[in-house]
Amino acid sequence: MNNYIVTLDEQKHNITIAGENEIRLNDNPIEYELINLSHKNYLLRINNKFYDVYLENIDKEKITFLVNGTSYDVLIRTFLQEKASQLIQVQKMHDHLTEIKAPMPGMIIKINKQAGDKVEHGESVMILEAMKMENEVRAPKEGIIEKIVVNQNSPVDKGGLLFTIKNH
Amino acid sequence: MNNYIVTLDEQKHNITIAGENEIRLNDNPIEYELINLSHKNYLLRINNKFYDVYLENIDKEKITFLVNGTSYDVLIRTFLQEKASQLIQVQKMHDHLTEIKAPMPGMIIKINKQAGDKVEHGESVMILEAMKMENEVRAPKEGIIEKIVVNQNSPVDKGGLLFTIKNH
Amino acid sequence: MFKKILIANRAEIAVRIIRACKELGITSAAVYSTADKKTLHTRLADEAYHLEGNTSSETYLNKDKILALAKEIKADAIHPGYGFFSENADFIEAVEKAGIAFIGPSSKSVKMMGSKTAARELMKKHNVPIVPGTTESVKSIQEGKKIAREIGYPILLKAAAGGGGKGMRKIESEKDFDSAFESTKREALKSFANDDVYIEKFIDEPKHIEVQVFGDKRGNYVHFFERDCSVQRRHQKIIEEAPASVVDEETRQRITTAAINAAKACDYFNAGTIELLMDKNKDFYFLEMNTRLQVEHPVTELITGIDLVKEQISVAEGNKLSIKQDDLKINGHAVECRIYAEDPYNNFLPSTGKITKYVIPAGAGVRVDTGIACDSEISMYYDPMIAKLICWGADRTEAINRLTRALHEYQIAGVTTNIQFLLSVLENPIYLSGKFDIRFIEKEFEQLITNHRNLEELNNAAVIFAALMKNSASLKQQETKAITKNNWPGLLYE
Amino acid sequence: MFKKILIANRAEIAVRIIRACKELGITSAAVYSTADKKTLHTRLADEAYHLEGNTSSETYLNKDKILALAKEIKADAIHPGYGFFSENADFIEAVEKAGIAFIGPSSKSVKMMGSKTAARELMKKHNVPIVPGTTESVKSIQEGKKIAREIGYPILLKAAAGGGGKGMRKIESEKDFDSAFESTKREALKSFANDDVYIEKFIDEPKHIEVQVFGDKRGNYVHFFERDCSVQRRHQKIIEEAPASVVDEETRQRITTAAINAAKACDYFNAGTIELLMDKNKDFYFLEMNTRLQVEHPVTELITGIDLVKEQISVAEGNKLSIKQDDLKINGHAVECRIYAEDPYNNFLPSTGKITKYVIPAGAGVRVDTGIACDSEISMYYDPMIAKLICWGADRTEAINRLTRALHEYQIAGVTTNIQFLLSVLENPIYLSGKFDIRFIEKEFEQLITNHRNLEELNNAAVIFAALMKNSASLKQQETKAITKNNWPGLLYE
Repeated sequence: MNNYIVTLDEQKHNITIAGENEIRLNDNPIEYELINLSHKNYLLRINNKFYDVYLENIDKEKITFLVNGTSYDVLIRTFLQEKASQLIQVQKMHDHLTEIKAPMPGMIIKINKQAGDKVEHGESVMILEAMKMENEVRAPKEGIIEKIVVNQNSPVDKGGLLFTIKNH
Repeated sequence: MNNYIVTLDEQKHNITIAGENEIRLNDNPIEYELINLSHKNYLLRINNKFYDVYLENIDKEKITFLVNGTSYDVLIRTFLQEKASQLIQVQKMHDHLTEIKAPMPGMIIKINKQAGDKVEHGESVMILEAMKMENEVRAPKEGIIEKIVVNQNSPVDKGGLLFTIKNH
Repeated sequence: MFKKILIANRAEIAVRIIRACKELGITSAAVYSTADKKTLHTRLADEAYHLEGNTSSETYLNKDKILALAKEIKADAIHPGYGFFSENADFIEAVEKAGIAFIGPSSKSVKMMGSKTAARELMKKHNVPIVPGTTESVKSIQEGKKIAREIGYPILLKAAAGGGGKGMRKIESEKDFDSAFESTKREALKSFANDDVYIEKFIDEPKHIEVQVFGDKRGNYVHFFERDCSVQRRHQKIIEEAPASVVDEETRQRITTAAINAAKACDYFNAGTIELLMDKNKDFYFLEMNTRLQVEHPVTELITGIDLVKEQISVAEGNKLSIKQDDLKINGHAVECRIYAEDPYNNFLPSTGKITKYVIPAGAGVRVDTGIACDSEISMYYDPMIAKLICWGADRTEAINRLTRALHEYQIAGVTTNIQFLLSVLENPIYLSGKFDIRFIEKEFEQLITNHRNLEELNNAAVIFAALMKNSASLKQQETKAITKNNWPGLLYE
Repeated sequence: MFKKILIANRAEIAVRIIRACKELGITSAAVYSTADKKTLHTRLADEAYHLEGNTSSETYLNKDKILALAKEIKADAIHPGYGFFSENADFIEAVEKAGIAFIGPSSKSVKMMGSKTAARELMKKHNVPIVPGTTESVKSIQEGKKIAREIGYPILLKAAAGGGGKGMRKIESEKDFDSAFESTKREALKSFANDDVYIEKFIDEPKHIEVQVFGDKRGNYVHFFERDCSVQRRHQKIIEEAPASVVDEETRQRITTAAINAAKACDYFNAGTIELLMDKNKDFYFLEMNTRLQVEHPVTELITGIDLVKEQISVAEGNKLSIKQDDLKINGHAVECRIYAEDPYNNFLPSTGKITKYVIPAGAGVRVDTGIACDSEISMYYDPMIAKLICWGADRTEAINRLTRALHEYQIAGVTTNIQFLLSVLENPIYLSGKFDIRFIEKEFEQLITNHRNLEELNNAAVIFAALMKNSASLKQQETKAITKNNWPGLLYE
């Protein structure tokens, strides 16, 4: 139960919590101390070095936090969760649909393509305006626009689906 | 129910909350807006001026907070509470016992008086050491030491009773 | 002496001006859009007035509202900051006509320099070298293509009323001309209410060097030396410094003389900046004049000891310049980093959100000009700059080392920032050598982004922290399960 | 070049030294007591080592532990900060013997100056004027009373090993002698492990002026001009500035020459300060030499551009001084305020607690040297200084106006602070005139404390906020009551 796989920048780390002040990181024993300063603020000591940690968000498999001001966004799973997610990953490989989402909130001010159009990798599909800058939303791979779910001059939220590309 | 007496630096202010954006302060109508930024942090707008407020503590009749960095410690009562407290005040006037409490945590390193001793106003009764400084604890009025409740070389908490003086 | 100044701007620069007002005993009156209610300038100002809405045109670019407000609250003067109305001659003229002092140049000077094409013409006449290209706006795609073909690709398409890196596009070849033309015009119209564009020859690998000039209303001029602002991404400066390490005394003499001449050519008063491109032979070309305070003015303040905002206010009051050229000396070195809410690893895409933790660095040689506080929001409506971090050192090395030290102390949660990227720049050998040009980031990009998070120790701490959090969350859930028998399927694999 | 420095100190000054190390690329190793786990220096250091316990003698004054640690972690040098071991000749000697560099003077110089009585004797010999009084320690109450009678009351009773305002008492008349003598000896023993005391004539209304000196190990000396540290409460400085506005060029010449002579008299190297009392005729008397970095060193850094901590490290490495006297010039003016956790309205009683909100000021000319961060604790074990706020200005007025502006931006919750009191000082006419002496606070006290909270507007905001909070709490309780029917007697009168 206290065995975890942490994925950071696509690298996996194996962690075992061995006691109140001992942890094993990829099998190396490390002495630590965790102090809860206040809501969401922690001091983490690892051997003879303190880190100032701010917990931004924690959900089932994702933890977002700052360590000494550097932001981290890691995946964390128990061994069982990790195994299950690997199975799902294999499943997804068969699925060729790519969803393109809004990277930030803004306004769609121009749409250059329509469903059924062929697009090259890097080709501009629409223009998202945010903070007075026009940002071209480009196709992340070549393929065919399956559908466009936004309209010109309509606002979009961050993470909102813009369009999908299927392989051809 | 939305009528309050706020006591600040011994001055009393009469406040009526007249609506979501209107208050009457000593009968003058004032437009306000209160925004809760995050836990304990508020922005208070009064007419055309914003104040950065941090709520430190709130209990039945006492609220401690910072307004633009200036700390406030106010008494607040409904009209009924105010009336009741005035009655209690009158009661206390008959009672001549004065309690002297530790103004900060520290160590009692010397006691110069004992129960039954006569003390002058300003006379040193004991020495409280804190932060490497010796602080003389003096009699706030003349009278007779009724009792001393601490011992030499014993630590005291902030607000802990040290001794009492009765009138003679 | 002004009694009240209305600050027609927001965030960092509004805060900068409010602080100067407070130090001078002048009442500061701020304005804020609905989205900016929690921004720092709103809280710090002596008075803050709401401008309904969020778009610039409803709020910070709403001439009628701002003028009416200035009159209503009896402001003696308006400070426009940078951007927004700062270089808008119509606005300045309206302010002048209302009998309110504009803290900046005259509308006439702004007009002369505001049209980049007219300014190029004016400089040409006064023998200040300009970049080859048009001195009139381009009327059509056809005309543009023709000119571009003549001077040769790559070219730059620029908004005639533009500035600050906005409304500018590099065009590599003719096939990109159409969409770039349309897009630049659209952006220009939105940002500057004017869609004139012009063409400049793209000068390869120049440095962006600029000279801070200052004039009073009595015809006196000084310069405050130069700045090197060549570290740019998306045509916007992100690291600036003063003095420029490549500028020797002889070059300094040449560029500052040209800058003063340029200012005189348009009867300039108040703070202004002559932007130059400088090639490897230290030949320089007039790029444009910014007829306002620059974002990067603090580096100049740190090496001269002059508070430029206070000097602006004093000159607007009609006073003589407080210093003479001979009394000005360069003292040490200063470097500024712009902290943006953006993701350098994803094409510098702006990031929005509520700032949930905000710890600024401090200590010797560190200056922070911030626009936000904890619980402020970075919204999609405005420029995503969070703050400027400026460090002074006895020499360039000390300034950079302090900046590095201070960037490591900065803590910002709630948005993605460019802090790690800035740190990569500050340790890049080309940056350290001083021999970088305006394409530095573009050219070194791969290097700059792979450098990030090379701290194994920090990563280990992160990994350990994550595991400890997950573990304590699991323990809590197990406790809950034990009590409620709630078999939430989310814990299926545990 | 040192690779690792052990910092045998805590809080603000430890942070100051850690930052210098980071800027120099030297590994910083901190120590912390149990109570200091959440203090800022612990978090910022590259390495932090726990010293069990909380009292100074268990931790920051534990010679054996600190020396053993320095050897264990292979520190090349120890920086003592101020206080604690900084002027402890035994400690310095032990460090020297262990083959570790001490960042400060030799034990020999410290010994010569450490005994205030011997130092007075030495200065007398070198024709540096001293305050009338004993040059040997007072053996008994009887002897002391006899001497006091001779030189005349009021007198000062001072710890021979003392400094920093601790272990010092003014005696107005003979009847107070006994208790003051005992108490001073007790405090001296505890603070300096030496209960020798001596007597000085009490000089009426002098200024406290001090000269920053610096020597290298090759016999070169410079001074960094003077500071005025006359604003004191309980014999401790709370506001310091550089240069001293009362010191003219001629006086500066005299006091800096005397200061360099004093340093030479004890073969001094590294940073040191010659403290002087200056009377109204600008006659001055040697008070003591502080053989260490001073709390108020930042004001000198700001007017000279020299990082004194880096210079200390460089000199300790055996390097020549990095500057020559002729290259040093006074640039502008700097003023420092010490932010204490204390209650000026209750005899400056220290305040302890957890810091629950901490917002530091920023912007042009502002430097914050802080020892804490949010969630740190001010404990009863150590000096209750929270931070130093230092502002630079082109002149004294600008520096003071910036300090006032910045103090208004400071937000500290969890302890009582002296910020309001400092603001009162900064607007006091005598303070502003520059003509204050070391009894300024004592004399102006009534004025200084009645000035506080004269802001009706702020008070109104406070009163309104309190009512709104009470109202919303009442509403919540009513809701709860409605649901639970819980008639809590605490709401009896509602």
